[in-house]
Amino acid sequence: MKYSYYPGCTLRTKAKDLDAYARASAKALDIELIEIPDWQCCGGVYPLGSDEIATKLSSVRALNAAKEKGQSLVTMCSACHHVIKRVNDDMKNVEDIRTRANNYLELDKPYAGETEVLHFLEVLRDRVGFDELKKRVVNPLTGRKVGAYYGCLLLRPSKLLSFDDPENPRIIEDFIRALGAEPVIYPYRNECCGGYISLKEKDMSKNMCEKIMESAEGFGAEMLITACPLCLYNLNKSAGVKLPVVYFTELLAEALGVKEEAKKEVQAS
Amino acid sequence: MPLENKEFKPKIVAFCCNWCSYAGADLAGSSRLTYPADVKIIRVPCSCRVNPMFILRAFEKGADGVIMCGCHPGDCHYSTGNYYARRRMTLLFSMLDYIGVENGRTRVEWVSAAEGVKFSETMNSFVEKIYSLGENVRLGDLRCKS
Amino acid sequence: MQELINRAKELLADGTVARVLGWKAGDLPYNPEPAYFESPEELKDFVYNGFCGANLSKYMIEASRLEGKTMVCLKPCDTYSFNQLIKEHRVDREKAYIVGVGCKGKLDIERIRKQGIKGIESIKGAEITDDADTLTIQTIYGEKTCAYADAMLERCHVCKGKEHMIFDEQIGESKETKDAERFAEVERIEAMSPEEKFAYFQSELSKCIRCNACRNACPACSCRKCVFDSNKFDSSQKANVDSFEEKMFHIIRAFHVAGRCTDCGECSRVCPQGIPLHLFNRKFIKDIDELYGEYQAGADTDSTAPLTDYTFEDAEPSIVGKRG
Amino acid sequence: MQRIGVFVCHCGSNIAATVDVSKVAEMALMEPGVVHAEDYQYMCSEAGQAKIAAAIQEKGLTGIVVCSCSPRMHEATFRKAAERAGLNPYMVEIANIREHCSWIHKDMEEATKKAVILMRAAVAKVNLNTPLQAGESRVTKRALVIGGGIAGIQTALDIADAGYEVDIVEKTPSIGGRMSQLDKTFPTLDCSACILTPKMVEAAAHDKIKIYTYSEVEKVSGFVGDFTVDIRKKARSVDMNKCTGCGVCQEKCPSKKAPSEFNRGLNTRSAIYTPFAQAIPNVPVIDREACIKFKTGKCGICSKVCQAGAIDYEQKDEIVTEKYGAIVVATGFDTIKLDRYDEYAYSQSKDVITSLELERVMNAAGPTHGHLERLSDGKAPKEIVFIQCVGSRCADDRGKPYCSKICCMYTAKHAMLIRDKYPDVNVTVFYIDVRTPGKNFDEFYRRAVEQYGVNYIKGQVGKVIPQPDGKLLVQGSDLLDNRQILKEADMVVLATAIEPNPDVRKIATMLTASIDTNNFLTEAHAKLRPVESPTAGIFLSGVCQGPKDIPETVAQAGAAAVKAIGLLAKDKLLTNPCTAQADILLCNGCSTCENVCPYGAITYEDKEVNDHGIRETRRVAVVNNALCQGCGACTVACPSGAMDLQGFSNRQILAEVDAICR
Amino acid sequence: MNSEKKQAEMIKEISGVNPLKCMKCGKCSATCPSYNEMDIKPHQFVSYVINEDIESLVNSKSLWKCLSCFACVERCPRDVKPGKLIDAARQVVVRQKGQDYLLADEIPELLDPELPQQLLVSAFRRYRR
Repeated sequence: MKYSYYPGCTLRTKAKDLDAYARASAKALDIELIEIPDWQCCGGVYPLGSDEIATKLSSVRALNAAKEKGQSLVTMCSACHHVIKRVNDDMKNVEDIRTRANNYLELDKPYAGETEVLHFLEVLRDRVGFDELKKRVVNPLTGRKVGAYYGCLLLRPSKLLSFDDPENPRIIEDFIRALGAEPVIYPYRNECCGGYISLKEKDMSKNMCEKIMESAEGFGAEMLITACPLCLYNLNKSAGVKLPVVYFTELLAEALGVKEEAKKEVQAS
Repeated sequence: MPLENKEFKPKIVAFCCNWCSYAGADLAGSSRLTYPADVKIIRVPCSCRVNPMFILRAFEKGADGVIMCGCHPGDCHYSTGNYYARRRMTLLFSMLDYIGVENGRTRVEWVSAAEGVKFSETMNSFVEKIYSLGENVRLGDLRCKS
Repeated sequence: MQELINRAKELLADGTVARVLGWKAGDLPYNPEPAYFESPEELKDFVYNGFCGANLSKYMIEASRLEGKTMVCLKPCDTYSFNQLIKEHRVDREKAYIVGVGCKGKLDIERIRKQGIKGIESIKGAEITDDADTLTIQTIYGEKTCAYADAMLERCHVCKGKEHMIFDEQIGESKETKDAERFAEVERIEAMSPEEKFAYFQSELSKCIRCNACRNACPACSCRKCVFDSNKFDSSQKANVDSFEEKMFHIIRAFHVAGRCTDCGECSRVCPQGIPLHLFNRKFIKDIDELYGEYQAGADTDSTAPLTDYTFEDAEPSIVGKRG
Repeated sequence: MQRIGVFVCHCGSNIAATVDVSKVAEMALMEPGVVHAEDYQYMCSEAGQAKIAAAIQEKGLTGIVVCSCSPRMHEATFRKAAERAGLNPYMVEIANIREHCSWIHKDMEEATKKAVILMRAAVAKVNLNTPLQAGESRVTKRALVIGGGIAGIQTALDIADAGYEVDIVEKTPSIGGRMSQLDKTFPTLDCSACILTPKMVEAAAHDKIKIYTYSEVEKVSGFVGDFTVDIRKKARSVDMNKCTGCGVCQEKCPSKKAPSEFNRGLNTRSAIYTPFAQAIPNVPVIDREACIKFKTGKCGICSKVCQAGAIDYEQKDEIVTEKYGAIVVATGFDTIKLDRYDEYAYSQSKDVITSLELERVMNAAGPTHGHLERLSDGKAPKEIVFIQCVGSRCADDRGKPYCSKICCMYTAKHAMLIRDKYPDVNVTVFYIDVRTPGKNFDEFYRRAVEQYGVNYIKGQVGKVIPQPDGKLLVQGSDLLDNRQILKEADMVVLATAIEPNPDVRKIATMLTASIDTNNFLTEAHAKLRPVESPTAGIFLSGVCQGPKDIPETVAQAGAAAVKAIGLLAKDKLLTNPCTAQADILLCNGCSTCENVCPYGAITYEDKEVNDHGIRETRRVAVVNNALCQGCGACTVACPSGAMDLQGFSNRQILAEVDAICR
Repeated sequence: MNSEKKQAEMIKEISGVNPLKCMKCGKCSATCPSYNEMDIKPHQFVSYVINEDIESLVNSKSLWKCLSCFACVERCPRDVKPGKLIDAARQVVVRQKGQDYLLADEIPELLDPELPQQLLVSAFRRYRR
């Protein structure tokens, strides 16, 4: 299984571990993640203005690079996934954006949303299959009570992202189960952590994260996993209860027995 | 609606089946949903009553667009009429396109008795399309090259 | 040819058939015409060569009403038409003794003429038994040659195959002569702009003199009375005036045979004005194949015709604009 | 040449305000064949019709054109008027200058021009009209009611009381429908079973009513007055004639894990079961999916304990074919699935329930024996929150665009009943609007507020958040106080949108009855023919036509019955003479038309024809006028033009085309 | 067209929202995690756009309290999506020169060692032109 891979800015800086654990796990699962050359930051939030083109071009470049290789584009960070998937939808369905972006980029062949954008979790669910993943686990995380934290970016708007049921998602729970751990379902797993508001309104975000943490703890979670570096940052700043929060790939690497080597790599870089 | 050519008043014939689309047109009327007066409706019992000869005749006599409306597939009052009509019209329109009558001048739309809004929207967009295409070739001239 | 004549004599003699439907020599070396033969003596005029393009299936509509069986000579592609007529209850299978005759492609005198060969006196190499792939043509200007394939009818370049779809016995070898794409010309026209399309067909159809040769030759155009001869559609004026019939004849004719036309090519073959009328029928065939699945009229006698059939998921007519 | 009269209607100002009617009449006189033209205020009025009659007689008209409203509105009126004046009714054509002209155009000049063209087309058509004679067809004096809920039962009772045979086909093992699942009914709080059960019994005992339960309509053919219907009687595995309804089999059945449909899956039932105690017929069925005998071949306990020997494992589905003159659809509704509304935690918490589930919880025969308790832990709730409009009035594809109509009232009913029986329980209702149009309805709702202290909050709920302690945190809006509310509740009840029974689409297709985008059956006229389908002989009863409550359903059921009775009371029906006709001289005998006829109305015969002196026998098409419904599919399939449609002939339609494109 | 009307049209165009579809159920406000921080509540966005009172909308605190979490967009039963309206209003503001909500000078003091890149780029996109 070969995929084009878009790591995103944070995975090269503060979230190196999200990336390193993902790569190590992918290798263990015989998934080849081929980083697309010269990728640029997606911008973190989807540019909403229908008249904005420049801010969507970095995503289009990445999508086109994958198209040229004939591969699906895999993302790891929730924000990158959200942005790239939605830009891709624009390129496919919004004629005006498609025309203007193509005029701007002057590609050999115009890009029209041909690339399939997959979050790594979707690769695990739909390509590898959680049953197969379960078979590949060498260190089952038996007895661990893990809460999935989805946040907003992976799920909404659900029609565009078509990732999972936006109100009752199960993909990360199934993932946790596949690793041998016990998923803890709590109602705040799809509520916002505050997102970028935490830059200027730190208290708002802290209070929101506290609700999330309290709810998760109340339902028996011992730790939370997430796919988003910003969620991780915000959750760690929660005002009250503090459960450990790690990236889902860390748990995956651990279960697949490749955590230590990946860790070394992170520390070395 | 763009009126590039103010002189141009297209002739548009709409064939509507009695049970769904004619009733849909009635509903558009009773809901006061406007569409251009260029559209004239001919009532037929079912879309399967529409003989390609009627459509060719319209084009021969100078129609700029012909639209046929019927019940939605699966909802035909006569069970299957619109299925036959669908195939006939697909082939006819393809042939018309082939001899130089732009595809935009022919259309089939399924409109139920409850879809007054759709009827008026359909007619508006069809008329707009005909305006953008301008006057039709005279199919009557097909065998009269000067 | 002799084998055919011998067999015909046998069948006439033992009473299996009351007559033979074949071709007899015309006044020129390249225009044999369909003919009935009712006795061994008459058979001396029987010919079968590369110029016997005429599809005899349609004659069987009349022959089915005659007393006794008719031995009919059908080339592989003619058998499709015969099947189609059976399907439409127009011919009586029991009244026909079908001899599937061999065919290695039929010739088109116009193609020979187009190569600058004029003043033709005789042609060698057109006999069906001859394996030569060259025609030797004696003209008043001397002897000329022409490759057999270059003289073939358009329809033979897109040959449907050498199998007879229906027969009682087969006489003679057949050869598949396909060397061109069946829909290439249709595709060329499809790619034109609307103005070019209209200009093209206007230019072709303006040649039409409404002689009805196409209608008379077409095995699918077998109506007792054509709509253009009845008053059912206000379409029966004969004079070449501003009437419905004159303008729309070919389009309507093509529509009436859509899903029934076997693509036998007789319409184009017999047109004295050389209008490529088969391009209408073939357009419908191409659309039917693409939209409703491959369908060959006359390949059998019991399949449902595309225009009397449907599926819930059929393409919407808007597909015409979307196919680009 | 025809002598045509043209009558232009003002329709008050409906037409005359935008169409210059006198101009239309004036222009009409220039059309070929037109010998008389006039305009009048209301052509459909008695005076208007008298004008038409007078002109027919005085001017010897052979055809008339009425330029007025849609032919769907008054074609019949004008045809009758013409007939009374001695003109063949099929010599009347309507130019629709109201719905298709005056109502949709604003510019007088433009509208008048169009009206003139529409008039011309109609005149051109009438010029080619020929007098037609309606045929007759017989009426089978028996009605079929599809669906055995309150709508179906009431319709059947009314038809039977008028003296006609009527059959009810009900899909489930018992009649009773949704109403049998309800505890109390608004606005009088009668016990639902107390008022429904007597009707069920009456239907079962009525000598004119035959009930097929556990049965479905499989195939419908024919037409008004003469339908032929195949009914599939699903294998009950119990002999209806032998069973005494003692109930021992259900008691002894070891397989008791099947979810009870009647109790909305809130508890379980045995594999051999009657849905509820008052079921009619009181004969159980074996659910073969759940039955151990059917799954493994072992068991057979029910057979052993049945003293009547009624158990029959070998029983097979049976097809019964019956003839009917009229068919009433009463297929009812279900609540929508809530999978896509998980912000209300329906699939995450047992204490979030639908209102219909609450009916079962409050019912003495329900899973909690009528005690109001939480389904998760059986504890008595202290705080209950109701959420209205769950899935109703939704513009997105999760829910339904319409108002479900009954929820405001049943929510008020539930709130009131709870406050009445459990005064210590607090009840809060989140609403968007409270809609109570109906006799004594608003008074009912006000009582809930004023007398019973139900707390109504205007605003929708955003999320129901289950708490670790089992409580439910309801996060909602209070739009009037402009605040966000967090309310802790023990139970949340969702007023779930209703939708037509999903089977109705299949049934509508069989009946060729039209259906709207929401799967409600379409009525022939939204105001004037609300209980008839546009398809003749098909009538609508209950929610299959649109959301309605019990009193409305019963009223409509009666109306549908009256319409059906009106049909059954006739001995003969006039058939539509606009049928296909084959010109045997032109017919090729190719069978193409036969292949596209949906009614099997075309057959081929060897007929002797006289073709201009030549006599011969030919295979030609013959149309059965009683079967032909006049769709015209054959006319286009026929390559020779031998097949034509009376009333919509090729030449008539071409004349209209010509008139429009002139 | 006056400038408020123009801005209202612009907001409708950028957001792709037809505010007239709103049935005033308040589900957006019931959903919003920032509700208590907002002066103009999510369900009110709609009427501000309909009434073309864009001045109040762009000067509201709410503009900067919305998290773009799309919960209201997801749950809105009428396909109105107030979150998109507020996003569009924010666009209208940040596109005007000198209207940035986040100034370059204030950034250093907002930083901390763990702060991910993503936060900065996102905030920049949302708050600045």
